[in-house]
Amino acid sequence: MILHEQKHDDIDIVVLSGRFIMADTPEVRERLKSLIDEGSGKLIIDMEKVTFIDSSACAVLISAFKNIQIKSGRLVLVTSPVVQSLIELTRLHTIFEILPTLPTALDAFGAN
Amino acid sequence: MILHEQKHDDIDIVVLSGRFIMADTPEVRERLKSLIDEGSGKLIIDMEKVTFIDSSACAVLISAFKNIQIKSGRLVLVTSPVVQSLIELTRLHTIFEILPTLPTALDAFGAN
Amino acid sequence: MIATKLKHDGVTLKIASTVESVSPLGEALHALCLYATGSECCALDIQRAVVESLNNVILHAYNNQAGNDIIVQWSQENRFLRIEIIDYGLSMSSLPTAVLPAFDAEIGRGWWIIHSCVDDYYYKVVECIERERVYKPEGDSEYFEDIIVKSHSNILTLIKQF
Amino acid sequence: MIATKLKHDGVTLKIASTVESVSPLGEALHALCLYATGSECCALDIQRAVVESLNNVILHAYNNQAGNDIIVQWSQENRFLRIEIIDYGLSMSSLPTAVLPAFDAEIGRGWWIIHSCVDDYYYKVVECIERERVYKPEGDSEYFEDIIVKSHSNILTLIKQF
Ligand SMILES: Nc1ncnc2c1ncn2[C@@H]1O[C@H](COP(=O)(O)OP(=O)(O)O)[C@@H](O)[C@H]1O
Ligand SMILES: Nc1ncnc2c1ncn2[C@@H]1O[C@H](COP(=O)(O)OP(=O)(O)O)[C@@H](O)[C@H]1O
Repeated sequence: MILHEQKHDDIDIVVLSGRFIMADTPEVRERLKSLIDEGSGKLIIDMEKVTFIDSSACAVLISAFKNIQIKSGRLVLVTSPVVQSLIELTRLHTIFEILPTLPTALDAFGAN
Repeated sequence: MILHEQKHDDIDIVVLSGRFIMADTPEVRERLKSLIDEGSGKLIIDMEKVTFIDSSACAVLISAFKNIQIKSGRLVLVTSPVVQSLIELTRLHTIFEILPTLPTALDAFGAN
Repeated sequence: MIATKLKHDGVTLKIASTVESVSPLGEALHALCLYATGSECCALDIQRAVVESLNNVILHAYNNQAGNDIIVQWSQENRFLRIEIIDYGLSMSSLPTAVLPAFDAEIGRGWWIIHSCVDDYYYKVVECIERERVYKPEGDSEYFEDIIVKSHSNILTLIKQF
Repeated sequence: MIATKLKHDGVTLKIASTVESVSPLGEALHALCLYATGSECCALDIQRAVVESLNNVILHAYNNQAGNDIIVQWSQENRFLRIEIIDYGLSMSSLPTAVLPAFDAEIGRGWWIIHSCVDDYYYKVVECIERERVYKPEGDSEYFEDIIVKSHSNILTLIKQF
């Protein structure tokens, strides 16, 4: 998988692409943790280009969600159909804020 | 693979789709032989939907070509990019008459 | 219309018990299932169940130690795909229940995914046993029996209809 | 930008020596190569070379007899893919020359395709030999040697750069 970081005003954006599975979790978990620690509390994880995801990768998303809640921040996920269907299968769509595209996610943060 | 036969006036059309490799050659060879034996000498083999082809399948095409030549008939091939590139790699495009689509192949026989 | 036979011979795939091996195996298996069924959805379901199963084998059966083998046997019978995931590590003595954990739990979703993505599954522990019968001169036809498990394998079979 | 490591562990695939096994193996291998390289063209080239190699093993090494094993080992090292096709049948004693036959010939294109679709290839016959040294009392340290080939394997290695 490929992890790409960008910033829009004070919003951190992490763009993931390719397969996101157990082999990738240490690096992604680490990156998300330090971004959340140092960031403004606004984070978008863009998985529109993720082609496969497993339960261990979902655990990384949950971990990020919990870390950002401690900081009273906000996490928005952008999902591909493959990611979305696994999130729904594991009922995680009831806790995550999910938007269909990066622009709508940016809108949600009031970015222009 | 799937083999489908149709007729347009006196032109026999064999539509192949899927993978066309050694496992499929006995059946296709047999079908082509009896079509040529019983047909009018006008034959189109439509491989636009063939996704993979090997040298043993090319041998079946050569065999059909030789059989139809004996009858002074005419064989036209319609190829997918994957089929076309193997035919070119093995230089068989110098002996086969190849057209890009079924309608142009029918045109070549003067069908309307 | 002639469709050449739907039944294919199986394919056996072998990888090392490392997390890096899971992706190539997942992709290969997806292609096999897509080829056999023509259904992207079915291939995705199976890939999901298999990736979770492989993660479990790597983490739990092999305790994250590399250098062990995992074998995946893929086969098709009529409109069923059968996938066997074989390891030689720690055996389970009962299956985990397929329930979702608390929303914020970071583990425990694998078995639920396996359970949800296939039509049927079962787990088998196969032991290769050496049975020794020792006859001693005193004691007529009586003997001492000793049983030693020489090797074992764990097989998780996943069945998917299409 | 972080790209997690490009090197993957290998995957070993095993099929029976039947023509029906070639398609599933071809599809699985294509997926592995596409996954590793991202190049449809490279995956197609490799699939072509491997399918011709498998045809040859089935026809020539195993003389069309089912019930034998063919092993395909897929691995990646940096920007090279290495595919080994292993059989236990008849060994070649020299490689066929990679030339095209007459236009109307119905055989003899396989090796040309293999040759054209990969960057490098070689063929290896590995023999497992039992060497026996028999020492007899008469004759000091002299001995009789006997060599028996117990088993062998033929390995066609295909290398493709991407
Ligand atoms: N192949 C296996 N070998 C041994 N134990 C296993 C295996 N698969 C699952 N388990 C056990 O079942 C539990 C539930 O598995 P799972 O739902 O996949 O969650 P997780 O792996 O995230 O803990 C695991 O924690 C483990 O104790
Ligand atoms: N794996 C093999 N084992 C034994 N002989 C082989 C093998 N591969 C190729 N050959 C020999 O090389 C020849 C050329 O092979 P190829 O170009 O694939 O053509 P074809 O298989 O159509 O005859 C074969 O006819 C066969 O004699």
